[in-house]
Amino acid sequence: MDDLYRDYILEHYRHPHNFGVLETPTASYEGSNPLCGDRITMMLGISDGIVREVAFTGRGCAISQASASLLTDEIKGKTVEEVERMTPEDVLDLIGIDISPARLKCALLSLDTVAHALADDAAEKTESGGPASGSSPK
Amino acid sequence: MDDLYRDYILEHYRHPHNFGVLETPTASYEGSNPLCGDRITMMLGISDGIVREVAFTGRGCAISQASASLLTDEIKGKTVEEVERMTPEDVLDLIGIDISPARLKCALLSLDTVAHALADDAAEKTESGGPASGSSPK
Amino acid sequence: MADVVTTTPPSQAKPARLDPHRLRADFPILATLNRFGKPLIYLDSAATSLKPLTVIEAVDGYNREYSANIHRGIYEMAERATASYEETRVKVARLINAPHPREIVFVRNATEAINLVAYSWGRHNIGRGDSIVLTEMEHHANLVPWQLLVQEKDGDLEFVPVTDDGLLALEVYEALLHLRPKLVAFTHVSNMLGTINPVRQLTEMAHAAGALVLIDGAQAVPHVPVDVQEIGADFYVFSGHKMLGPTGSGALWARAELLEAMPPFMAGGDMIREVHLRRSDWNEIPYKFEAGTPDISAQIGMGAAADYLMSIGMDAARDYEQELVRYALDVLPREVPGIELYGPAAEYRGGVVSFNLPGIHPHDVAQILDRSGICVRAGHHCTMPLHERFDLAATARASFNVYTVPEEIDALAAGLRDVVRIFNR
Amino acid sequence: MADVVTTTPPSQAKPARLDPHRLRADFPILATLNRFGKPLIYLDSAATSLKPLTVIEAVDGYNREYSANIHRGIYEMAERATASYEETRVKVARLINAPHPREIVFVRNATEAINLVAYSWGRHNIGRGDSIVLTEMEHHANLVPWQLLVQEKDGDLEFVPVTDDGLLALEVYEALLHLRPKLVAFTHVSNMLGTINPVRQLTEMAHAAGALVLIDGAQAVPHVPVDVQEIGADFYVFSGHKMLGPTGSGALWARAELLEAMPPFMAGGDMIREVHLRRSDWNEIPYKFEAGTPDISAQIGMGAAADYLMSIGMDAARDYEQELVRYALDVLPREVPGIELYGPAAEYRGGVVSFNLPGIHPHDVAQILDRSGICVRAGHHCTMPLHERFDLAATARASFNVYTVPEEIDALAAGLRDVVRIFNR
Ligand SMILES: Cc1ncc(COP(=O)(O)O)c(C=O)c1O
Ligand SMILES: Cc1ncc(COP(=O)(O)O)c(C=O)c1O
Repeated sequence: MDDLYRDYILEHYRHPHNFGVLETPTASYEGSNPLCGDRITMMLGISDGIVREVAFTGRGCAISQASASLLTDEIKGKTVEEVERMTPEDVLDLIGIDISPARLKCALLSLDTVAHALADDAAEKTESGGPASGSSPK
Repeated sequence: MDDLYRDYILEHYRHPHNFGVLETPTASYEGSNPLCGDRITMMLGISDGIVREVAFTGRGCAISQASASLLTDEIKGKTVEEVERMTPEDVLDLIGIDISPARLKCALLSLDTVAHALADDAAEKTESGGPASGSSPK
Repeated sequence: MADVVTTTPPSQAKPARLDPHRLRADFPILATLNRFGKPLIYLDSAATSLKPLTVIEAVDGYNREYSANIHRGIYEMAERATASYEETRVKVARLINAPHPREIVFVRNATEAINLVAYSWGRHNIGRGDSIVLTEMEHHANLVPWQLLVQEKDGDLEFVPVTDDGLLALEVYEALLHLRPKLVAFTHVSNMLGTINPVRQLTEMAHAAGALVLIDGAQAVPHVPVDVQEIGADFYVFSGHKMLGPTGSGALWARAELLEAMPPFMAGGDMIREVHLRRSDWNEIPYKFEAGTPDISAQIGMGAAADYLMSIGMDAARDYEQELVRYALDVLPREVPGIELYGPAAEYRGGVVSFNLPGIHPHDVAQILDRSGICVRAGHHCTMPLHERFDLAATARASFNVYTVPEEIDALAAGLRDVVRIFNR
Repeated sequence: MADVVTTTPPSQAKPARLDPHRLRADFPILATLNRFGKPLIYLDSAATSLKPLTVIEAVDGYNREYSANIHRGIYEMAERATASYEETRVKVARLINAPHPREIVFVRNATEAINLVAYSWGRHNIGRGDSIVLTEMEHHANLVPWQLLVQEKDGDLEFVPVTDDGLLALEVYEALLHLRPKLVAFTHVSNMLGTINPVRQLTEMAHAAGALVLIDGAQAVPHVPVDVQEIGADFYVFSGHKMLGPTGSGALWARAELLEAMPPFMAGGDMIREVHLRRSDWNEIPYKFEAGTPDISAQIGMGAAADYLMSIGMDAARDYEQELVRYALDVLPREVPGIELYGPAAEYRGGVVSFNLPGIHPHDVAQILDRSGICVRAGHHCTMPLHERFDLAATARASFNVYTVPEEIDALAAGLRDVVRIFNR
């Protein structure tokens, strides 16, 4: 009946994958969409340029939670470079439903937050002159 | 053909009555209507509460000049109280033509300037405690 | 409120019961269908109201027939435009019983009106250590301009708390007044809780403490009788687009002495008397505050909206909307198990009902309702601090106006049951 | 101006000759008669322009079909309103070749845009002893806000003089730039003399001296091709109602870095990211500068106006209006003995002709012309210092737009002969 709220979207909303905290994330960021009060914290465990662990916490609408659940599944095991190359379209494809303009921010909050976490991480490494992790900050 | 620009209005415009200066006015005021650049200086010679002399200078449109010409004729010889009681309607009656709202300020500039001159005069007398001139400042 | 009846025009005096079904014919948009072929069920009137035909035609008429600039034109069309624009001032003054039309300053919206006061009055009257009292239920429009002002002037903000019932904590207000604030600013009707504040009492208390009072009437003017003289306010602001008028219209009312003492806010054409290269002086009020070509078409439209509201009668509008709220507060909890409602009891509130469904984000609620043609708002409704106060990330909000009918509240209840069904399937 | 052609859309590229008689059918008002049964001869386009049907219908369509608030609504009607509103930003950016739509801030009119820059940029960048260079031909809107600013900040204003021919005295400008002003602000096209200033050259000179440049495009955007990148300006402002759009619409364009560094002007809903009781932070540009419910209907109408102008092509509009001016400067002195004309030769000017009849006040001129259905403006046209410069109390002004036809200039000449006849009878 409702093509936006397909069963698998609601399933991801009710039981999001990778929901929880990482004890020692190498990168993390809290993103928010103040218009709707959505808030997501993304935690990444990166080593040798590969996203080995990922988890998120937060509250939000079905679209933003399902998108975070699907995105975290997707990036686990990918290289940082691959994740950095992900576009909004990639996320919309993952979600697989038509998102109206007013909901785009909800759908893309998770990607946006991941991107911020990676950028902060890269900046930190550059600043501290720490060991290159294979990520190429741009 | 044009009921606003009747002959007598144009006549007053071309040859305004009481146009000139008083050597020793007892009251005077420069009024202006910045919207159209009209400017009128009214000079009154008052004694024993009666407007004995009146003159004006300035530049402006036909309506404001004719109105000043007609008004100065009208108030000469009147008591200050009578002049103070004059209303915009009285001036419009004097002019005797239909004035559109946009031109009201032109038509009433002369009355407005006379009123200011009298008010200043009254205020001065009250302040200086000078001899009562019969005018009743309000 | 007996004064209102005697000081307002006859049309407002008879509190004839309002017939919403008859009124609906005046709103062309109510005849349209959404992309799913459903009729429009518009429950977002607190965000902006629908517009009756007389308003639509007032705007269109100006654009088609006499779209001249005002005040400076001598030709017929310009005189007609000037007259219509100035008539709105008279109508708006009558609607809120302002003593004189020249006390009505036209602005784009309530937000601009408050900024005008903050910049013009505020920057010249608030100094280091001076305090301004606000409330926790203010719309951002009646909060953020004062934050900027006290930051610049090193003043203080104090806040009247909101009780769990959604009312202002009057005993704390009383205590805050001991700080002898320079200004107290509060909303007449809350756009999230619906609370109708006791503005007359609040104003008297503020005046007794020596403060001036600004009232945000954005949610009041369209819904309850407003009499600025009876309230005793110093500044009263509202938006045209929430009172059946066009976007771009709005008004600040303030007592003439205040307006006269205030320096200009924006500068430019029409607000001046004389301009020289290095100095200028100002036009008389209200023009001193209306720089440049105003939104002539929108303000003319607001005049038509004021006429429309007065022809209904604001007592009738208030009574009718209170009926609607009473109905909603009765039906929704009964028909939608688990729904959480916020705000005070019906007798203290205007036509606003904010709510949440357990475990379902209001964005999802609003989106699913849209499929049934039902328009509600989801988010913080520009009242983030109030949402924080109730520990809410967001709420959904249904809000009414004179064209709202009980059947639409039934449709909302049915729509909400659908939402629950979809999420629990 | 070769760049303009390559960077603007194809519709603007072909400088097809404009057919005013065909265009006139798009303006419903041109079919109306005045109270004397005379057709409208509208020669006051510099005050405000007439509106084509597409603009009238864009406003009316919003009011009738989708009059929702924007940005915060999830339902269909709100999404449609948001989309139309944001499309205007794209259209306006294309019209003036702005690099990005987010550099377009919507305002009520050019006046508000200048005040926004004066308050937001000015109060944070102008300090004691800093100077701002203006010109003697500025509209009050581009003068008085700077007077207020330098009064507050103890800065200085300097003025580029106007030559007897109505042009800017460039050698004095050059000398003033040695004062290393922080800002230079000038009009693109004078609303009294019609002078088209060499904005690119003026901008380059200012930049070389380290100043930022604000250009008042109120009289340019409707009449000449504008390419803010080619000019190199920092701020460019204009009003929708003068460019065939509705009252209440207008835009400030500024380079993104400037907008990003500037603090907000007005505060309230929609311009914030997060609000707490005692602090807030701001939304991204351009929303940071659009507090409260904007004039949605008017800005949508301005989008339709931008489309209309681009479909004509601004090169064609400029060429056509220059023909009209040439015609007027030829016909009027020939047909109206004694007429005094102000302003530069036709090649330096847009569609504005200010004049006086000897011994007859312009108010009387305008009033008598009105009887023949001819609308001209009389007064100082919000340029009192410029009138002082030429020792004029007032002037009459005829001004054109794309719908003006040479026959109307003939009618003006005939009307002026009538005026002379009446006054000399
Ligand atoms: C050159 C110029 N600048 C600014 C303005 C002010 O425009 P608005 O009244 O639309 O703000 C005008 C309009 O009269 C103008 O001609
Ligand atoms: C209580 C209150 N105040 C102020 C405003 C601001 O109104 P506007 O956006 O028309 O300026 C609103 C509208 O949302 C409101 O509900």
